[in-house]
Amino acid sequence: MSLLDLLLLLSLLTTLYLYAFGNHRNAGHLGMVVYAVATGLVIAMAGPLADGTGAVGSTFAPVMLGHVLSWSMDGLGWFFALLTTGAAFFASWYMSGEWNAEQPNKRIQHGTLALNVFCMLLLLSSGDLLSLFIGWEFVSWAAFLMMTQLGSHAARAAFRYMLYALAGAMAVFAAILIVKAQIGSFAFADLRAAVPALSDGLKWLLFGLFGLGFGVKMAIVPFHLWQAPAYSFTPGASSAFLNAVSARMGLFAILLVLGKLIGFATLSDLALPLIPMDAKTLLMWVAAITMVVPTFIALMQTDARMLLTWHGIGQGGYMLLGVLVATPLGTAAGLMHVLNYASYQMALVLAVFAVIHRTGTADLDELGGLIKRMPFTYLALLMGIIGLAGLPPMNGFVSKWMIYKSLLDTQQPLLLIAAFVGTLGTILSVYKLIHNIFLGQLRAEHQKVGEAPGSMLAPMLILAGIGFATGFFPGLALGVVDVAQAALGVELLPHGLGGVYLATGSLNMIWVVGIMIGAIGFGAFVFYVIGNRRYGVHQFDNYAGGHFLSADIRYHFSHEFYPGLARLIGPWYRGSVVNMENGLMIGLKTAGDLWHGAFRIAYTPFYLLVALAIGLWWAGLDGGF
Amino acid sequence: MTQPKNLPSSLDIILHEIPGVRMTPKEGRRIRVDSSPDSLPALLELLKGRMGFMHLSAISCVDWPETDEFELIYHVWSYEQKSLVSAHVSISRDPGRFVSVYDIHTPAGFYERDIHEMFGVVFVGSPNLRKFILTSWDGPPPMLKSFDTLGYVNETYGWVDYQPDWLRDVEGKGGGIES
Amino acid sequence: MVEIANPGMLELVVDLVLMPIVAFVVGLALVLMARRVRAKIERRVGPPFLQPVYDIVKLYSKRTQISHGWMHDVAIMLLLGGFITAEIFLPVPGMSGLAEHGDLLTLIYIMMVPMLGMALGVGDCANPNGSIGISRALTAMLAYDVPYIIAVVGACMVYGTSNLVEIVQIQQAGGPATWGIVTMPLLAIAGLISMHGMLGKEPFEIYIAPAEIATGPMVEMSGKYMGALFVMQCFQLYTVGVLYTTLFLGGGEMWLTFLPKVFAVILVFVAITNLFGRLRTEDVIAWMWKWPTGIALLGLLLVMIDV
Amino acid sequence: MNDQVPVVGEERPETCRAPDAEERSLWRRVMDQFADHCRSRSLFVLHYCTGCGAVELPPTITSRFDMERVGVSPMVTPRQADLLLITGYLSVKTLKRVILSYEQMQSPKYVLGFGSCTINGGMYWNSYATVKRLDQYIPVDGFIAGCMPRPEAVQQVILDLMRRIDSGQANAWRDYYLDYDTYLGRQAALFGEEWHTPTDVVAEARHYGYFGPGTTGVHTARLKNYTEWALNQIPELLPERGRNEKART
Repeated sequence: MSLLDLLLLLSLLTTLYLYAFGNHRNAGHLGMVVYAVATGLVIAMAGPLADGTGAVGSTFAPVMLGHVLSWSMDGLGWFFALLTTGAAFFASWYMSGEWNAEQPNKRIQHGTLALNVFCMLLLLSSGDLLSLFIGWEFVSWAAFLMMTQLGSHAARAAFRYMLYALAGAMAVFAAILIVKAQIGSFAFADLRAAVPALSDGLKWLLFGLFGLGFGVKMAIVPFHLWQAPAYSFTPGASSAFLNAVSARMGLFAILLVLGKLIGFATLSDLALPLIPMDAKTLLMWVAAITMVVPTFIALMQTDARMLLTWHGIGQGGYMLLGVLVATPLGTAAGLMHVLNYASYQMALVLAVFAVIHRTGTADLDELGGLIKRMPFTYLALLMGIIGLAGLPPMNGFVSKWMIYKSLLDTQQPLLLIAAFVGTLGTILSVYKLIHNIFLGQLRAEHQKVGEAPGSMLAPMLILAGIGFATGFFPGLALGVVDVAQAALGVELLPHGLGGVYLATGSLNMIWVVGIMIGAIGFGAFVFYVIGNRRYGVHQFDNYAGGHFLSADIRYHFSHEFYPGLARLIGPWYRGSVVNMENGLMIGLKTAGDLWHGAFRIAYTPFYLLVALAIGLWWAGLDGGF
Repeated sequence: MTQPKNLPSSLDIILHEIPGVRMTPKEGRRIRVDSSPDSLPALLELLKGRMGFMHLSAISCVDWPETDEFELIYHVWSYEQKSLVSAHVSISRDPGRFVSVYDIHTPAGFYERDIHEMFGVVFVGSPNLRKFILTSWDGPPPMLKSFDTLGYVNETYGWVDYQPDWLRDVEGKGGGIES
Repeated sequence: MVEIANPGMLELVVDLVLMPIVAFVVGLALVLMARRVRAKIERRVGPPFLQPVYDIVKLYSKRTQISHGWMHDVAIMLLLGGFITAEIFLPVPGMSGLAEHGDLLTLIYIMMVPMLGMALGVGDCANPNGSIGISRALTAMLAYDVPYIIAVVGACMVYGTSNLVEIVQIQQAGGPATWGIVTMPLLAIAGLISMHGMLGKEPFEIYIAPAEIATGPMVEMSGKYMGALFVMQCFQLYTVGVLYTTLFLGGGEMWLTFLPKVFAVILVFVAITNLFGRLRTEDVIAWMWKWPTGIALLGLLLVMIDV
Repeated sequence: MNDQVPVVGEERPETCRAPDAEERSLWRRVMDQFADHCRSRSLFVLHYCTGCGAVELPPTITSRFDMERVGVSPMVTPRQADLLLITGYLSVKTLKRVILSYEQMQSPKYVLGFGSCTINGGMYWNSYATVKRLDQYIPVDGFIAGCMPRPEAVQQVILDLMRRIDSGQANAWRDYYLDYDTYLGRQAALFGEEWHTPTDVVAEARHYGYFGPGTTGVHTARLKNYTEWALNQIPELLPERGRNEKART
């Protein structure tokens, strides 16, 4: 019974138990304990993986189609497993208190969360291509279960996700079959050994199919339409879990297959016929577009949850870009961004759902001034948006700085500029988020709104605290990243506790954040000592051009927060990709109708007979396939 | 300035159609028309329709306490004829009611509302006779000659007899302006 | 050659204290120059020598200080703290402070912290004039930061490093021939225009806009809050001037040659400011994304060809 | 100099310092001296153009007479202003806005009344709609006689005001806190019993130590706490909006 077995067994049992007794009052607390134990198990597995070659094997080895399936978790899988169990712990904590009392379908929420964790662990510890595919299917299916709980538009969004996921899965399955046909085995090592011998056309085919299949889950640009509604309409903590972890399974698969097995080096040798660009640069430009386009779509959202999920897609682009740079700094940046993103995105989504829990709406035009009623939720959201925008005191800045530095060192300025434009768009939309919810005039009906309950505040603030801690001491996160980087076969990045020292420019966050805290302390000293004491006034004691303010006139600016920008880039939102998707759907539908029409004609058995005859004749022709 | 020589004749033809109307050309391009209260709307209609007196620039009201009458003056200007007609009508102060000409000239709505607030004249059919400028005024219509402005001022703003010594010695030296 | 000794603790502490003070004093002089130049253009005498000091002392010595909430106060602390941190990471002649520990990209982000702090504080003032001002300020930031980042990236590629101290050393070692403005003129022009946008002066003054939104973010600032904004203006002028000089005008070896360059840069901005009206928000974005960005991309192309 | 101007009550000799009891230490006195010096040389002006005097200010502030030489610069909102210029006759409606702006200004604040309309009603002395004496409703530091005073007269008064600020005698603003009840009484007499402004002057006086015997009294008692009143009675004001389809969380 290896550690991996223990982990998988524990999460399977939890799934069954929680699905059965999820309605129990402290099912959430049980979930917290279980996920804490799971995280402990994962950390315990770190020992043998540190050098990058070791792997914790599992004794469970069923035989399928004459091939032995194997499960073993290496450094890369370990890294994402740590992320998954950690996120599940905080999600379960969020669901344990007052939140739970109000939910109609507690049992399903707890059950699906545990199921998702189990399926993800299964995927992350896959030993060969077949088990990878099985794990991949389980994860897609479990995510569908979690998304479709609330019915109506949530179910529609989940169904749309299922279509994308199935298409992706078919692509991956086709690629695996091609590998089986070419190399004759599903094992990772065989594929890795056989890749240099493959022809360029076949490499392009594998790159296309694997890239497409895994890219769908990561929602890179052409396939990004399903993620925002699917993740937003999932209830509460599950949405936070999906946002933080679920899309990263695609990144894990890309890293595993394209990075470790096929290798980014081989990708960069595949030159495109006409354009001076190779496969890796093509994928990098796709990642760059994934950074910019969803961020500017997020800018125009009016629902807080949609805004955050669109940002999730954008941030996925950063991770992919970082990893694809393939230098030690770039890979470390991409992997660290995975951790950083999980911490601040989860804090943000949990904070938004706390606001929904109290005010009943997430519509940015219906809120305002909640800082006076929910200060701690405001604090969690503030630290989250500083991380999401990538500004110094928080960890988001460190990984973004490393991505920029790696792009600078590999002489790719245009990608850096695309990344920076994405950051600017993020800063604009996160300020719109925090302003429309917490700042400005408090609405009349929100006068008596209370602060979010303790069980919801604690996970948010701890996640934000983790964000600040890894921002202040990036060495902590970089230590975890080293394990995954070693498994990827990329040489490790020399780093101290404070940050990275390079010849062409270094970053020491201990100095940067330390000086910031000192300087802000000096600002506080100047504020409190020089000048008379402050006197707080209420929101109606405000300049309104001589008008006497009162609550029945709404003196607040939040609708269409960036009118100038909207007037200029409004026409760009023609939804060309949405039209493409609709076009695809209509094409499939008409093809289906055509096919259906052909069969409805009366004497269908005649056609069957003809088809059968042709089949037999062909089979007989050359002695079978 | 061209003297509209042909004007009185063409106006005469029109005005004969309306009973009780007297016209006296004033200096320059102004014509004063005295009409009876009930024929005023017809007069304005005719002026506007036939002679192009489109622009009702103002309605002024004069309070005659001796004859207990309000005199309403409608100033209408014609861009074609380039001349101004002032139609004078006098109504009795007591009921202080008159018909509204809003349907002929829309700006009349505001002028009537203003006169209603300042003089208390009720214009029947005027769209909106609510408080106009003196939003927080609950006293009598202030422009009436019967309203004692000075008394109101002394009582509201508290008149203070102000005779400082410097003012007395300036007046002693024969007013402020030194020779 | 500026010999950057390994900054012992004492010298570091001196740097930490001295750099913000120098920044504040030079900033005051820059603000005075800006107001005097504006006065001379309007054929006026202009304010006395100590006017910026009088304004700031008066604002801080107001008897009543109105605040709209704790975030309004924290914003003022973030404002000063952010700019003091930026000064410490900006190398000046004789004092390199902590520029070894954080490079140019870090500095760009540190300069965004006070902007975010002010935005949150103004949001807490619950006044729509302020919110509209901040929305316009962020839109303008989106506009002028595109050519700005292209210029900065181009500079980093030409110098081969993003460590500010080394950038200064390279330009000092090679003399005026290796100054940024000589090796990459197009990027220098784009940088100049974008930094002008950063100051929020006349052509790009959409977020102060006194006639439209009652001085935008400053609408509810009074007393020491307003004083902090005046101090921020000094720091902002100084930081923009020194950053431009460091990147494109060869940085400073000694103060006598360094300060004239900083004043010259700010003089260019102030001279242009008083000749223009105020552009609308979308015109600012359209203009900034067309001409400066075009020039910057052209400059970057040239840099990439021969790098 | 002072007797020319009709001033409410007698002129208070002590200086502009906060009236704290213990004798102020040397350091505090030096600081106050320096603060008054700077306060006099940096006046931010909010000119409330109520009447015909507003046209005199552009030449005063811009190139013709250039008041920036002495540190006077125009500001847009009362929050940032120290000097409020009332440039003309005041109708009852305008006086409400003037009082709101005055209370939004941060003390020490100064008011200058332009022209005879603010002194004794001017040529509208017998009009039912205009206020006759501005200093009955807000404390005024200086009047400029004339109908309308020219920029030279405006400069003269501002320079005089600066001298009085420098020597610390321009403290009419404290009268507003110390005698708030009388001011409120006169305002209520004109505007009606329901008159109140969003600014809570009594709490501000108590917070900064300008709470004298005259601050509260008959009229301020009627002034219920505006904040509670404004914030609490809102639910009745607004129909309970059906909470839009409570986002199924």
